[in-house]
Amino acid sequence: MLHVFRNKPKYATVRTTKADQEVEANGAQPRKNADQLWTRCDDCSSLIYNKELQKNRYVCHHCGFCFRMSAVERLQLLTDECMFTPFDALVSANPLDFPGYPEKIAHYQNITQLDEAILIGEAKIEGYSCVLGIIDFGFIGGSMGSVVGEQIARGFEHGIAKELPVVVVSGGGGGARMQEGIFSLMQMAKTAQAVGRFKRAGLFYLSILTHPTMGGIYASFASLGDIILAEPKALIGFAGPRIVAQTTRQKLPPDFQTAEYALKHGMIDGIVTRSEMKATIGKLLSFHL
Amino acid sequence: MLHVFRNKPKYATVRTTKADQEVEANGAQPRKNADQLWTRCDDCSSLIYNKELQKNRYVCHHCGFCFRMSAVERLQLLTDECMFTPFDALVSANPLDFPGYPEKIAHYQNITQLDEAILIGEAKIEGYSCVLGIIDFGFIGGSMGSVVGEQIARGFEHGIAKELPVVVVSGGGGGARMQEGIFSLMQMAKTAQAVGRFKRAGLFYLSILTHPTMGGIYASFASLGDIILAEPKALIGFAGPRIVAQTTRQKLPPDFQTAEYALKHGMIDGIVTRSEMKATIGKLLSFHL
Amino acid sequence: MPTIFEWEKPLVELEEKINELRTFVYEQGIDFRDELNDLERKADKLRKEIYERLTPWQRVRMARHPDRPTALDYIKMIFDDFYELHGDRRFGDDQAIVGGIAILDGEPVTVIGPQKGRDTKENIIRNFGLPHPEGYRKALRLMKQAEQFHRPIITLIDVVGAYPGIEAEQRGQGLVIAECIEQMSFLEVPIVCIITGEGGSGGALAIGVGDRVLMLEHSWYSVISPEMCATILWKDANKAPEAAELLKLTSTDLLKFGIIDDVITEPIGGAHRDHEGTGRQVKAFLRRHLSEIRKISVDELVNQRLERFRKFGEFQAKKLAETVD
Amino acid sequence: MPTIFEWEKPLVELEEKINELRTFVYEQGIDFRDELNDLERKADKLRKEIYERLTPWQRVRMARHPDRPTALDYIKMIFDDFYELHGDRRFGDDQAIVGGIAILDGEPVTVIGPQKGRDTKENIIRNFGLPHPEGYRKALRLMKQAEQFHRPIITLIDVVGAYPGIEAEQRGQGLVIAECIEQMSFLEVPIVCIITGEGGSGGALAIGVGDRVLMLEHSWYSVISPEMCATILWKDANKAPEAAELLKLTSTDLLKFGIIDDVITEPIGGAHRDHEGTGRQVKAFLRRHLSEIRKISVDELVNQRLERFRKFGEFQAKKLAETVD
Ligand SMILES: [Zn+2]
Ligand SMILES: [Zn+2]
Repeated sequence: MLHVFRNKPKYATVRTTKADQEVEANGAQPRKNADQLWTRCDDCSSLIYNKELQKNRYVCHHCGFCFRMSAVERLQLLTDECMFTPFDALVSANPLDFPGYPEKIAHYQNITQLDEAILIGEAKIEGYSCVLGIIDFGFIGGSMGSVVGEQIARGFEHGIAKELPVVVVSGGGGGARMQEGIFSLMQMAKTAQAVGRFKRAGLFYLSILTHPTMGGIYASFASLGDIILAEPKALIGFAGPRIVAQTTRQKLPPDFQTAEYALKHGMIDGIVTRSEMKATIGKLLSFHL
Repeated sequence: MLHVFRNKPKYATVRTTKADQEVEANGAQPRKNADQLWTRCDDCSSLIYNKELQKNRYVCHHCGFCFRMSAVERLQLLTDECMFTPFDALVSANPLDFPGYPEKIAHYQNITQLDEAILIGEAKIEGYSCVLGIIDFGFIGGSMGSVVGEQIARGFEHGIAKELPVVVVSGGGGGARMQEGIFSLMQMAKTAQAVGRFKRAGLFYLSILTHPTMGGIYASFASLGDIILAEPKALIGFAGPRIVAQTTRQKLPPDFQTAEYALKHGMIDGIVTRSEMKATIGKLLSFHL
Repeated sequence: MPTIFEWEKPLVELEEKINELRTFVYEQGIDFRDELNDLERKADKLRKEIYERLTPWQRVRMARHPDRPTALDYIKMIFDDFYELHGDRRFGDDQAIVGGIAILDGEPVTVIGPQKGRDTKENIIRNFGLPHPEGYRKALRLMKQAEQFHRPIITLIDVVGAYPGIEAEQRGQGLVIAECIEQMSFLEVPIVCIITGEGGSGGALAIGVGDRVLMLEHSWYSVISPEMCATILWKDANKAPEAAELLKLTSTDLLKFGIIDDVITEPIGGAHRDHEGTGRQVKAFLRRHLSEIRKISVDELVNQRLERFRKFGEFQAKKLAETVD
Repeated sequence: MPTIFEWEKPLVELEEKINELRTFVYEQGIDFRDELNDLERKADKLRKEIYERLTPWQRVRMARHPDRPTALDYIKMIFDDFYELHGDRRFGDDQAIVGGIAILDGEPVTVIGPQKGRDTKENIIRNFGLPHPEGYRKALRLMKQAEQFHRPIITLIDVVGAYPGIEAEQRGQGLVIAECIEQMSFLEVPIVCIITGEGGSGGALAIGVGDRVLMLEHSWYSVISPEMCATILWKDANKAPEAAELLKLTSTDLLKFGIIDDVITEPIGGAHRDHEGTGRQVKAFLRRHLSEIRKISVDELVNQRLERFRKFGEFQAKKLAETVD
């Protein structure tokens, strides 16, 4: 296995208001000013010293809210000494000739140092080999275009070929990559079918939902896990809360579409704190050898 | 096929209050007095001339409520010229040595002229051959003991052997035959498994729920139909309404556990009036040749 | 009052004129044959001009025309018999999706489709054709049942999207869509999906995984509605026409992309102007495609279905130079 | 304050006396060895006398003892590891039923059981261990998952019945019980069901269709609770003791009938008096039965399971004479 990352991640991501997650998110927010030393927790409004936040794996130590992490940070968190062999890199085309889309891709490649919104490959977690895919919210809101769909499909196919379990850490704002139009929608079918084939091969798929997992990602591979876990307070749902509020003209419940809400309503198997996530994945992999 | 009935049914059945259906019902109420010419509709309280009621297939012409029918009357209603070959008759044993049980059986055999709470055999409906089972509420509330369970199981086995669809008209007050204790409970497993085997053989099971279908009958074969139909206003549920009211100390919704309630809550495919039942069964059988 | 689009107005005026003239001819017995022929030629020309160069946005609006046939309209027009089945056996019976067994050329098929209302009252019952999770669970139940009895499945798709409501989210709208897509993919019966009006995102795809996916000429199918796309891009839903252009959501585009297999041409002027004609067209296309896929073994059918969706997507391998740097 | 049954009182008093004497010996250093031995012999004799001739009703009451081990207690005592899984993926997570993956002798198994609370607060959360339909749907989901991964299933049954509530009826309590029974019957994995306390009717059978059905000594299993039976027979729930007699609901009766395969003996005085001892017993019985059925091929296992339930029931063919007359 290779240690694939030359650069340490430069940027941490912060959660902004619920409203802006719904529409296209701007992804990772580089903290440009050196004097911007503090971050305000979106959930409890505490001010947290950035270094403290980073040391605490971007978890608010006041309320337990899990800030977004980049895929690389997540990889460092979950894998054994970053043991990870990535799949061949793929980059987006522009199937609809959508104006400005190639530039947008280039921009986010530059910011995130990723090729696309997913990091995927073979990994070791707590000694167990698996396919590990991680969606990076920082890349156009973690949305699923052709590349994410293809890589997810390849992930499950790789799992079938090598008889490995698959772990996917999802986290996408709106789910779909609007700029790829119908091709983005078709990735829902492609990935759901890949999961279907994988399950029919008798293999184990662990889906982990992080803040936020919405739309087309939630409505395809992310909600098809044999076991589904979530980070505390992660936003999980199909329609964005703003759209729901607009459509229904009702006040949303305070915990609407949180991980806790999903658990209460039977949609996920459990909520796992960031610090226990790796050990929990390891345990569940050990249950499915 | 044989015309198996020597005696025309002597007695019509009337619905009593909801409360007494729950506990053990007394079955068919013979109208002993010749001067008792009227029956009060339980649903709309109209007084109906008995002859009128019989002519109208025991349906209240004011509100459409379907009074209980004996199994023989139901058979006459549904089959082509009563074309019906019954299975070998079985009679109850007394596995728990329950005091008074044999006498009770004898009493109801005498009243209903049936061997047990079920009439089952091969029948012709609208030209289509099928296995037809009919529960008779008049026989100890249409409850399921070993005989009903065995006959239902045989019905599905006969269906498998002869590749025939199965139609069961259910209607049992409390579902279980208390006097057979655990053996009664086991009939739920036996009949549900018979349905399971039948379905896995690719055959068609049409379940028809009549007033009332409750408890162990509802919670086994009756709710496992590929298609489930009900008569208007039939009481359908697991726990009796009185028990629900006692347990929850809440006022029950006015349509609680009616066929209409079951339809609204997604539990049945449709409500079919008594006069349209035969034609509907015929159509659905024709869809599954 | 029937809805008349602004681009239809010259045509409608001309047609009215023709009708007036006809009445006049009939009532007065004067021979205006030449004038009538002339006007009708004009009308034909105008029809062609209007309907051949409809913009994507105009086609979206036609797909939404209140008089466009609904699922139950098509069912009545296409099939010889139909018995509606209800309920998801878990929570409710969602009237925004109808489904049941129908007879096509003497053979039973399972038909499923979102159902819009014709008036306000019906639209409230039908929730404007926006399904809740129990609607999709009913659809899935009926699809599984179709598989059990080896009946082909036909879905008639006309849905803006899965309902974005509090209770819908509570009961797992996203999860049920994923389940529908996944399970529909592996059903061992032929499946024909027909987008008859609106094909809105996951709510349409949930019943859109077929061996053949057909689209009526003036229907749309997209990952996002033009209005929502415009809101995201320009914070202005009124720019939906421009978004409709960008999204490539018409039957013409989607046929070119290979996303759909065939375009069902509508009678000139659109489905809403001629239900019966549209019904005949849909029936003819359905028959042809269904008879083709009925010939394929189910194993092969499922394989082809999976391959079909597997290949959707456009991307490139990363250039080696970049990988090395 | 621990619950003490009236028939336990002489024993409890004797045990207290013994303890007092022991304390006295310890504190004062006086030798009462003979007296102590004598008292302990008496206590042993009393225990035997009491617990060997418990009436069915007394055993029902022991099955309901508030200190009796619950599902989660057994899980902790029997298994090396456990990860609880939640939700039915449709409506909710019913805390009246717990389930998850556990490790037994290094091998994963799926464990499911209704969960009673230990105090009022927990009992409210757990709905007194009375499941709603979503609880049974969770159980079914976990059982299907166990089948997918070839894990044996162990159910720990202690439930008065499925909850008879308005919402429970609304969401199909009867239907879900039927589905559980039917689908459990065909699962291609070994299933051991252990009735640890109350086995109340359909709500118990819904998770009670196993290759082996075991019962703790002082548990009951019946089509109806003694109270309800008494109400129906004599319109008097206070006659439950008589009804308990009639219903033949003890492990002794049910073993004789062949309804269950084995009786797990409890430590003298009952499970509530010795959790650890009970846990060891349950584990030993579970291990033995599970290892036996693990040796059987799954096809054969399902066949045997179906045959097992197929034969339950007592009846006679109608005598010919009767048929003729
Ligand atoms: Zn915080
Ligand atoms: Zn009436």
